[in-house]
Amino acid sequence: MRFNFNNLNFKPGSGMQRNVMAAVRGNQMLMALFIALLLFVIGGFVSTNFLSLTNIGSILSMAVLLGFVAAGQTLVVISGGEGVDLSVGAATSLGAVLAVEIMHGQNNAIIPALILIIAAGALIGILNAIGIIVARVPPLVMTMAMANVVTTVQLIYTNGTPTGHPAGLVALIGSGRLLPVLPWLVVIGILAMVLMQALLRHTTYGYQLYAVGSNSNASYLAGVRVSLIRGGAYVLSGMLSAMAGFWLIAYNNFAFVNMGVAYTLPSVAAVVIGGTSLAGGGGSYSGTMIGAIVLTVLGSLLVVLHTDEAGRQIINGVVLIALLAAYTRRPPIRQ
Amino acid sequence: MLQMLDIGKRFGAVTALKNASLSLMPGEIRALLGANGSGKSTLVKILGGMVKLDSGNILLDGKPLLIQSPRDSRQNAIAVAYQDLSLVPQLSVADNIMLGREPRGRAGLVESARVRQGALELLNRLQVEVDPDALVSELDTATQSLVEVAKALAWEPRMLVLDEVTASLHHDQVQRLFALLRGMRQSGLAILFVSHRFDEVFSLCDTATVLRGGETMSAVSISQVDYSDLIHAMTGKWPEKIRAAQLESKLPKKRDIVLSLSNLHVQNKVKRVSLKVHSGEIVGLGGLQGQGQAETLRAIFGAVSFSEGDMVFGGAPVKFRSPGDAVRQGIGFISGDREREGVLPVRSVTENLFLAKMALKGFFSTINSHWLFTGAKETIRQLKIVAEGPDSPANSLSGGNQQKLVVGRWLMVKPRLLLLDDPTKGVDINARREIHQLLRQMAEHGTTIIISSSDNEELLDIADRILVFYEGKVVAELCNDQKTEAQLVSAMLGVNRTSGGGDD
Amino acid sequence: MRLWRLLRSAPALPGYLLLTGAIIINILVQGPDFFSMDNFNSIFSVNAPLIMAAIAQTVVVLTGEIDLSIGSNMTLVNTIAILLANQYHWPVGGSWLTALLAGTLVGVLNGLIVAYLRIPSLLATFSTMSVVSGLALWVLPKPGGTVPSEVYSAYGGYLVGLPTTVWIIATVVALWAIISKYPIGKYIRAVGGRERSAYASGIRIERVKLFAHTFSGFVTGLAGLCLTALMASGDPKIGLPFGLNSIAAVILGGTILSGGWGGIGGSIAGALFLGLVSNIVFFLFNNFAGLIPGIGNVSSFYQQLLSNLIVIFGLASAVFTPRKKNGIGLPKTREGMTKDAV
Amino acid sequence: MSKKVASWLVLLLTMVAAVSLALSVANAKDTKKNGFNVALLNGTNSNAWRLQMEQNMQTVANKYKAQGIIGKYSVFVANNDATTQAQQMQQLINSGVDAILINPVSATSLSPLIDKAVAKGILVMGIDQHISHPKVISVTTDQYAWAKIQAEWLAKQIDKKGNILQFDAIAGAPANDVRHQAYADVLARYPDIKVLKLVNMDWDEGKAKQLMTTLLSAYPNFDAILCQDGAAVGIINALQEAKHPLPKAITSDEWIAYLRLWHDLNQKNPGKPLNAIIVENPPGIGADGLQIVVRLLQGKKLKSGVLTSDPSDKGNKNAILIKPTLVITNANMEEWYEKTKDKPDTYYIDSVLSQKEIDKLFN
Repeated sequence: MRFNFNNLNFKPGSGMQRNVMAAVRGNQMLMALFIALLLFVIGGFVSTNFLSLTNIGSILSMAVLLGFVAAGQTLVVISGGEGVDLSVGAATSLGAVLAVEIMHGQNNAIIPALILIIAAGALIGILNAIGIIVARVPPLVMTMAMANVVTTVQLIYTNGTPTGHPAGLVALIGSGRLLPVLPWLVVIGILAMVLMQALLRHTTYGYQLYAVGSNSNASYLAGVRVSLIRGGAYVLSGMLSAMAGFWLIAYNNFAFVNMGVAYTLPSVAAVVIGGTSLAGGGGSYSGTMIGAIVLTVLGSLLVVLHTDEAGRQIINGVVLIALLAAYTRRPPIRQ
Repeated sequence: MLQMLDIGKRFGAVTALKNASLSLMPGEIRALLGANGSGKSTLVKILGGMVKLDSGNILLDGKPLLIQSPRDSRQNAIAVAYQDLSLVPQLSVADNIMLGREPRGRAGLVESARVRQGALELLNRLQVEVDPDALVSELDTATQSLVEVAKALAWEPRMLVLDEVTASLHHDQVQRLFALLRGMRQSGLAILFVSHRFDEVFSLCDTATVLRGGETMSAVSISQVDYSDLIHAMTGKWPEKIRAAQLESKLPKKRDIVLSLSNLHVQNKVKRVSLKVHSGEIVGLGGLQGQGQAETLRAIFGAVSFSEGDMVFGGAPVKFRSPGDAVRQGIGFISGDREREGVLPVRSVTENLFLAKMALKGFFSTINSHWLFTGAKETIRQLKIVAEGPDSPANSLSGGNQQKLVVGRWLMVKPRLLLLDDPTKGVDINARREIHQLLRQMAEHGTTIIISSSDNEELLDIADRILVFYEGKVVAELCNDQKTEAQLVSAMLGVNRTSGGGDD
Repeated sequence: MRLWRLLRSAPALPGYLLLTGAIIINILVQGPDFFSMDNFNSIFSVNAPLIMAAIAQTVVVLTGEIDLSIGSNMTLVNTIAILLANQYHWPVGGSWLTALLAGTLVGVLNGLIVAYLRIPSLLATFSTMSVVSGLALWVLPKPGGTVPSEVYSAYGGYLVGLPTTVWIIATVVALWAIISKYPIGKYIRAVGGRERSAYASGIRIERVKLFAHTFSGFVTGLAGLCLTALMASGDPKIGLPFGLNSIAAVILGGTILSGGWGGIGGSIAGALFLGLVSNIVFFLFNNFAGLIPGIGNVSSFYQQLLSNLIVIFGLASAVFTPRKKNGIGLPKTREGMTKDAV
Repeated sequence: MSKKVASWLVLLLTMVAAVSLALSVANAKDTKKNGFNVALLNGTNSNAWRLQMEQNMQTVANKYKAQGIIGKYSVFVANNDATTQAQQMQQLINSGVDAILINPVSATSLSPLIDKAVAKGILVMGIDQHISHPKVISVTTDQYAWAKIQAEWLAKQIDKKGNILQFDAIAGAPANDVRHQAYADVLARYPDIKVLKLVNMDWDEGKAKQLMTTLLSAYPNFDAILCQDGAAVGIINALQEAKHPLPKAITSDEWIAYLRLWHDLNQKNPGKPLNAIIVENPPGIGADGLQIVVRLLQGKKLKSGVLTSDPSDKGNKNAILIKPTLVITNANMEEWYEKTKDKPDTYYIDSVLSQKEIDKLFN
C-alpha cells in the first residue's frame, strides 16, 4: 500500500513520554523491591542474624507461600471489573485438606492428590465465575460467600478434623533446602513465576486477559469472549489457590480446616504492593511475589521487634498505610 | 472580558500547550479550532478547572484569575459543557442540572420543588422534552448532551464553553440550540464553541482561534476567512493539496451478495429493515442520530440481539450470539466511541493492534513476541501511526492515532465484512482522510464495508450507496446521481421518500 | 414490564423482597410464635448492631468506597466504653460518649486516608482495620467488664410500646433522611455515581468523602454501643464478623458497590434478612431436624452450609440491581425505558 | 412507584404486628423429672478440639436419650459470631428449653440473656470457657493448674535458670489469659529464668512454625520453650528444618500428632529423647458439663466446696474446675503412644469423668 501524503506533523506521543511511562511502571516493582531490602536492613539492625542466609531463605520460603495464594488473586485483579477473589484462602484450605487426606504420606498418591486438588479448585472457580458473570453478583461479595461455603464443605468432608500428612517427597520439597539461602520451595516459587509469566505474556489467554482488564467493551467488540476470559481468571484462581494449599501442607506437614484463611487479605495487599492496579489491565506476577516478600519481611520484623500483640497490629497497619501512600495512590482528577 | 495569555501545560514529558492564548468579549461567540492533539480540550479543561496550568495567566475583566478547581471556575461565572459530559447517570435530570447550586431554603435544606422548577425552566429554554425526574442513564446521548448544556446554563454564566456538545445532536436540535445561543449573546453572554463541524462554525461563530501543536496559530474573524484558510491554520497545509491526493473510489466488478438482511427487527429501535450488500461495496447508513443505524450494525455483529428477521452472510443463514461468533466468521466492527469501545488505554500499541487477531486464536496458543513486534512495527509504518514505538501505551497517542489503532486491528485480520459505527466521531480532518483511504483500500482488496456516520459529508465522500434511516426504518436508498447533500438531508428528516422503507 | 421497570428503578426493592421472603419462610418454620412482640424485640435487639453497621457501610458504599474496618471500629468503641466505665469508673454516659467520639474519629481517619491520600479504600481500610484492632487490644487486653443492668435491660426492653432498638434505628434513619435533604446528601450519591462529573460540577469530592466516612464512623460508633448494650461486656475481638457481614447486608439490600445507587432502607432489610436466616436455620434444626434421620451427629455443619447457601441465593438477587452502563450492545438507552416503549 | 411498594410493605408489617399482639401465647412451664430439653450453644465447630467436644457430648446425650432422661438434645453453632450466639440463645429462651450449655464466643458477654434465661427458670451452664455471671455454673478444665504444671515442670528441667521462648495463643482469649497469668506467676518465683521473647501464635500450628523460624534469627540461643497447646508441632518442625538443636525442654498439647512426632523423634535418637510434657486439656469437659447439668435438672444438689472461683472471675464462687490429671512425659509416653494407636492424627487425648466421679460432686 502506498500513501502519497505525509502531513502528520503533530506528535503527541513523543519519545520522552514512553520512557517515563515505562520507568513509572517499572518503578512500582523496583520500589517494592527497595522497600523489601530496606526492611531486611532494619531487621539486620535489630538482630544481625536477621540477615543470615538461613533466615533470608526462611523468609523467602514463607513469602513464596503467600505468593502462591496471591497467584490466582493476581489474575483476577488483572481481569478488571472490580475483580477480587476473597475465596483464595478458603480454596487454599480445601487444597491443603484434600492433599493430606488423599496422600496420607504415600508418594504414589501424589499425582491423584494433585489432580483432585486442581479439580476441586476449578470447581470453586467455576461456581465463583457463574455467580459473578451469569448472576452478576459483585466479585467481592460472591467470593466472600463462596469462602464460607468452601469452609463448611471442608468441615463436612473431614468431619472437622483432616487426617493424614503429606507424602515424604512432598514434605521434603516443602521444608528442604538446596542451599541455605535457597529452600526448594523458593525454587518452586521461581518456577511458578516463570510459568505465570509465560501464561500472562506468551499465551493468547494472557494477552486477552490484559485486554479485558484494560477495556472489556473494546475487547468484546474485537471478538474476545470476555465472559470466558474473565470467568477463566476465577477458575484459574481457584486452581492455583488450591495448589497453594498443597504447598502449604508441604511446608507445614499438617493440615487443619481453614488453615489458608489468614492469607486472604494479605494476598490482595501483595498484589497491589507488587504494582498491579485494582482497576485491572496491568501488573505482573513477579511484582506480586515481591509484594509478598515485602509483607513477609514486615511480619518477621514485627516479630523480632520488642512489642506486644497490640503494638504489632498497630505498627503493621501504619506501615501498610505508609507503603500504600508511597506508591499506590490514585491520580488526582485534576491534573 | 476573559484573556488567557501564554498558557503552557505539560503532561509528563508531553507538551499539551505552549504559549496558547485566547480572548473573549461579552456577546462574542468564538470558535476554538484545531486538529486532535492540538490542545483544544486541554485549554477548555484549564478554563473548567479540571486541569491546572503550568505557566501563563488568565485575566478576567483585567484582573488575574486563579482557577484551582472546577468550583473556582463556576463561581467566576465560567461554565463548561463537556464533550464527555459531567452528568451523574444515577441522579435525575433535575438533580444533575442543579448539582452544586441547589436552591436552599430554611435551615439550609434543599428545596426539591425549586430544584425541579429551575431545571424545568432551563429545559424549556432549550426546548428539550424530558421528564426532569428521569434518571440521566435512561436518556439517549443527544438528550444527555442537551442536559449537559442546561447544566452549564444553570450557573448563569457570563462565559459559556461548549466542548463538542453538538457531536451527537441532530440537525434540528443543533438549530434550536444555536437560536438560543444567539439570543443569549444579545444579553452579553460570551461563548467559546469547540467543534469539528465547519458548517456549524461558519453559521454560529463570530471569531475563531486556531490551535496547532499546543500553540495559538491565529485568531481571526469568521467573516474574513473561508474553509481553506481555517484548514491551513489547523494543519499547515492547503486543503486543495489534500483533496488532490485522494484516491478515486472504483466500483468493484464482482457483485456477489455478501450480506442480506430481511425484516430485521430490534426491539424499539429497528423496524423491519431489509438490505443487501455486495462484495467490495461501501454502504453508508445515514440519518439523524439514533434512528436505528447503530442498532442495525450491532445486530448484524451479534452485539445486540434481534427479535425477528433473517440474516444471510456468505450464502448461509446465520445469527450470531456474540461478537466473538461474528469475528470468527470474518466480520469486523469499529466503534466511534474509542474510549469506551475502541482502545485498550493502558496496553501497548502492539497489544491494541493484535487484539482481534489474538481473539481468533483460542486461549492457549503461544505468542511469539518478536513476530508481534515486527508485525506491529510494520502496521505502524503502514498506517503512519504517530507513536514512540510498539511498546508505548495507547493512551499516550492522540485521538486520531488511537482510532487508527482500531482500524489497524481489523486490517490485520482482513475481515470479509467490516462494520463501522460513526468511526470518525471526534477525529480530526487529517486522520479522518487517512482512515477513509484505508477503508477504500480495504474495499478494493475485497472487504465489504458498511459505515454509519453522523457526518453527511463523510457519507457522501466514501459510500458507494447510502441507506437513510428514519425512526428505525430505511426510508431512502441513494446511489449514483441521487447521492447529493440535498437528497440526503431531506431523506434524513423523513420527507421525500425515494425508495425502501415501506409502511407508514 | 411494569414490574420489571419497578424493580429496576427502586434501589432498595431487592432488599425488601428478600426480607419479605425471609419473613414468610420464618413464619413457616417458627409458627405463630413469630407474631409476638417479644419475638420482634429479640430480632431487633440482637440485630441492631448489624443494622447500624450496615447503615454505616451504606453511606460509604454510596460514595463508591468500602470500609472493611467497621468491625474493628465497633470493637474499639466497645472496649473504650467498657474500660472507661469499669476501670476508671467514669459515668456510663461520659464513657459511652467518649467511645462514640473515638468511633467517629476512626471514621475521620479513614476519610482522610481515602479522600486526601487517595489510597483505594479496600486497602486503606484493610490497613486501618489492623491499626484499630491493635488499639482495641491495647485498650482492653482481655474480655471483661460489665454494663449496668439498667442500661442493658433498657436496650432489650420497650419504649412507648415498641422495642427500644426500633427507636434507636428510627433515630438514625431520621438523621440520614435529614442529611439527605441537604446538598451533601445529593453530593454523596453524585460522587459515587461518577466522581469525575461530580468534581467537574464544582463539588469538593474530598470533603464529601470525608463527611461520608465521618458519618459512617459515627454510626459505627452507635453500632458499637448497641453491641456493648447487647453483650453487656467488653471483648477485644467481638466486632470481627461485622466488617464483612455489613458489606453482605448492603449488597443484599440492593446498593451497588461501585457507588451512587442504593439506600439505607435496603441495607436495613438486608441486615434483617441475614438475621432472619440464622433464625430460620435455628428453627429448621430445632423443630424439624429430628425428623430426618442420619444428620444427628453432624447437624451443626449443615446449619452453616444451609445458612451460607441461603445467603448466596440472596446475593444472586443482585441481578435485579441496575448496573452502571457498560456500553456493550448499546445500552445507552435502557431497554423499555425510552419514550416509545410505554 | 417504589413508594407504593414500600407502603404495601408497611401495611403488611402492621398487619403482622397486629396479629402478633392477638396471638401472643403464654408459655406454661412445668417441673419434670425426665424428658429434659437440653441445648448446646457452641461458639464454633471449625476446629478439631471443639468438634471432639461436641461429639463427646452427643455420645453422652444419646445415652441419656435412650434412658429417657433427655427428651431432646440440640446443638447450635454460632460460627464465632457473638450476635448469632445471642440470637440463638434468645430463640432458645423463647422456645422454652430446660437447660442451655454454652461454649461462648465471647466469655463475658451474655449477661443480659442469661438474666432472661434465669428469670424463666432455665438452667444455664458454661463449658470449657468460664462465664462470668453469678447465676451460672461453669465447668472448665482448671487452666491455671494446667499452665502451672507445665511451667513448674519446665523450670525444673532447666534447673531454674536459663533463657526461654514463650508462645501464647490469642491475646484477649480467656483461656489464654489465665494460662498467661499462671506462667507469669510461676516464672516470677524463678528470677534466673528469662523470657527472651513472647509471641502469640493464635492456636495456629502454621503460624507457630513461621514464628519459630523467624525467632531463630534473633534468638538462636534459648534453653527451653514454654508454649500453650496448638504450637509444638509447628515449633519442632521449624527447628528440624533449620537443623537447630531441639530445646532442653518443651511444653505443649494433647494432640495425637504431637505424641507421634515425639515418639518418632525418640525412636530416631534413642540416646537423646525429646524432653517434653503433655498436660491434658480434654475436650471431654463438655460431656462432664452435660452430666452435671442433667443431675442438677434432676434436682440434685452440689456438695459444698465443689464450687470455687475461677481465676478470671475471683468475685464469684461459680466454677467447677476440673483439675487436669493426665500428664505425659518421657516416663509414660510409650504407654500412651500404644493406647492411642488406632486414633486419627487429629485426635486429642481425652477423658470424660465417669458417672461415679460425677456423683462424687453431689450430695
